Parts: sequence; structure tokens; C-alpha cells
Amino acid sequence: MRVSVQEAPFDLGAEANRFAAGDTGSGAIVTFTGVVRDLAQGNLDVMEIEHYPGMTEKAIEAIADEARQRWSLADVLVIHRHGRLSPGDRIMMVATAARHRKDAFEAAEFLMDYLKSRAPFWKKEITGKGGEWVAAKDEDEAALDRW
Amino acid sequence: MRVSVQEAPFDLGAEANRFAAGDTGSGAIVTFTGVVRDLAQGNLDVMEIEHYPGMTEKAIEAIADEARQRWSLADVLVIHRHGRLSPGDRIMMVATAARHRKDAFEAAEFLMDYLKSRAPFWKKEITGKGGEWVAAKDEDEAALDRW
Amino acid sequence: MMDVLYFAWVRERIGIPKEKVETEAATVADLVSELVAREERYAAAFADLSALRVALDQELSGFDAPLSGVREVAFFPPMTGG
Amino acid sequence: MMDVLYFAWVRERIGIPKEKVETEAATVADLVSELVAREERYAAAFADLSALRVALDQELSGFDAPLSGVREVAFFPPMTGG
Repeated sequence: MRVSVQEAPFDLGAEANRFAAGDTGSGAIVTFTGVVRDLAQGNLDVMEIEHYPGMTEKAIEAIADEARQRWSLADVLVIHRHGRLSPGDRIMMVATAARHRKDAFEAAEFLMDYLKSRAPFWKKEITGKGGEWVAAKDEDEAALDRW
Repeated sequence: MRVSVQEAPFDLGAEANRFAAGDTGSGAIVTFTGVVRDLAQGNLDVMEIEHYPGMTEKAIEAIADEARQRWSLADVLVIHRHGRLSPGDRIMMVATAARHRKDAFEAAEFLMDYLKSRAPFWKKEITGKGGEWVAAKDEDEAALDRW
Repeated sequence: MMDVLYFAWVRERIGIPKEKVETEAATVADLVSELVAREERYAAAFADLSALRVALDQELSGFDAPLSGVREVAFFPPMTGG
Repeated sequence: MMDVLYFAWVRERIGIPKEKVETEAATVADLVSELVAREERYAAAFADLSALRVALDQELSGFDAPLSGVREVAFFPPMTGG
């Protein structure tokens, strides 16, 4: 298991290959990658991601541990960036490896649902008109009820 | 959308990066990669994958089209190998890009469920004792009921 | 005259991947009966139809489907892709 | 004496990311009342507690939680990770 909270960009392909390497016991590998999406108006300049150093790592590790208890997983990877990002930049990724695809898929969705609402990150969209904090969505909170 | 039925190996990382490149409208990218798993006995030498040239491509394209009708997807990728593979080799991958993570996850699971039971591939496990065709699992057929 | 294709263990039991068949069979089931009557290896391959799938012109179909206009019939076990 | 941290718009409204607070508050809610009584910027930040979350020593908690033994309190809006 690897958890990385970092300001630096990461290479999705390199991380996926590294994660998948040297594990012949797992038949299924799922990755999820979150990308900074431009706003509907198409005028997003910067996405600023603030986090709570110290708590962030602990919260993500607790979420990953919970996933490993609920599903039969060979490995878990979580990378989450903070700082200033541009449209098209990759914000974060999770990867799961399991013997069966159902475990790999469900665990990845669980990780994403919890990272959205329980890991201490806050996003601010900066446009020509100023900055605006992204509001948490009711549907993201509701997604946790599934688990 | 890209569908590739091929004998040659593919590079998961390179394919994931190529798929993710140049698409700032999608916030979510999901990949699934299937890996040749060694048998419980640990004596798998070769996994032979037979397919039905002509029908295979058509069947996969029909499954991918169905996914694009059911979910709001920016892009879909399916790569599936045939021929002789070794434990640890990647058999296939799917990738989905969508505005929302739920669409990307569900479409990837749908693609996998249908590729398992509706794309004309047959797997044979070759060990020191000979070859044995992999039997279709009831649970894989049952997985289709979800959709 | 149509092409008949066999895959996986169906191919192995019958011993060939493909053959041309001259037939007036109205349905897939009729074609299967004709093949089974030919030789033991066909009877072995088609012993349990519930373990088989059929495609007509590369589309999954059923054993009661009509063959009129069909150029390619394929028999195989349940698929194991992914 | 405890560290009190603010994130996102809570930090912006209060104007500082962190401060040391001398308090005898028994619960988080008591601490919030003390802060609100201090200055308008605190009142503005804590106007709607339903829009806020609190962590005690880096664990999510509730506004009725006791503060005894706690060294670090953090206030922030609902998280938007992922």
C-alpha cells in the first residue's frame, strides 16, 4: 500500500505500470484518475487545492485500511495532489489490485467516495473574476450511504 | 473510441496516458486491466486465448456502443489480446472517460461484464499435465442481470 | 452451401476449425441433427446443446433460429473473455 | 492552551491559518462561543455551524465533543477532495 500526498505532478502511466508490476496473483487492476475539469464557462485559470498536512495522510490511510478490511485486495495506491493546478492536470489517482474484478472495482469506488468527502482537501476555482471555493455536493455525501 | 483485438502485448501505462491525453472535459478516467493469473497450484505455463476473428471486433464494438448509449462518456478504449500469454501478462484493458466518476465506473464495469460473457474469446490453461479450457462461470453470466 | 466454424473444445472434438456444408436445414437445430448423424466426433461435440452457443453471420443466436440467407454458422462453448 | 487551525473559507474569513488559544472551554461548541464573542470576523466564520466541520487532534469530530486533553482543533467547510 502506498499513500502519497504531494504538490508535484504524477505520471498516470508510470504509476499504473509501477503498481501493476510484479504481481501475478491479481487478475484485476482498476485505476481511477481525477482530472481538473474546466468550468462550463471555459474560463478556469487555476484550481487551488488546500489540505490539512498531517491529518490528510492519516485520513487517507484510514480510508485505505478500511477498504482492505472490506475487500480482498492485493494492493492499494492513493496519490493526491495539492497546490495550484491547471485545467487538464491530474489531481489524484487511486489503484486497486485484486484476484477478482468485483473487489477491485468496488474498493476503487469506495476509496473515491470517501476521499471526496472525508479527506481534508478543499478546492478553489480561480477565474478572471476571482476565486470561489467549490461547494461539497449533497450527492457526494449521499454516496457514502452505499457502503 | 478505439477497439483493438491484437496478439501483441500492450503497455498499460502508455495506453492509459494516451487515453487520458488531450481531454480537459472529462473529470474522471477509469481503467481496468486483466492480468493472467497463475493457477492456485502455481503451475500455469501458458494461457492460450482463442477468438473468432471478425465477430470479435463487431461484438466488442456493439458492447462499447451500448455503453455509450447508457452512460455519458467522452471516450472508450478496449484492448483485448489473443494467442499465447504467460502468467503476469496483461490480457486486456478497458478505459472510460466521463464528466462524472459514477458514469466512468459503471460503464467500465458494464464493459467488463459483457466482455467476459459476450465477446467470442475462449481461454485454455496449459500446464505440465496438459491443457484445459476455462469454464464460463455462472456468476459471470449472472453479472449481466445487473444491467 | 454455408461455412460452418468451430471454436475451442468444439473445434478440438470435431477436429477441424471450419468446413463448407451443403445443407437444406431450415434451422440451426436441423443442421446440428444432420451433423450429429454424420460421424461420432460430431455426436460427441453436440452431445449437450446447453453447453454450446451459436452465432449466425457473427451474431449470437439460438438453436431454433432459421438458416435461410445465412452464410456463416459458428458453434462454440460459452465465452470466457476479459 | 491549544492550537486552533482554520482552512479554506474559514481561514479566509478569520484571516489567519492558525493561532494559539488560551481557553477553559469544555466542548467545541463552548470554544466556538468564546471565539464568536471576540470579534466580528469570528462571528462571520461561525455564523452557520451546519456549514462547518471540526477535527480534534486530526480526527473528525462533532461540536458537542469534549476538549479535555485535545491539543489541536481545526475548523473547516465540508471537504471536497478527489
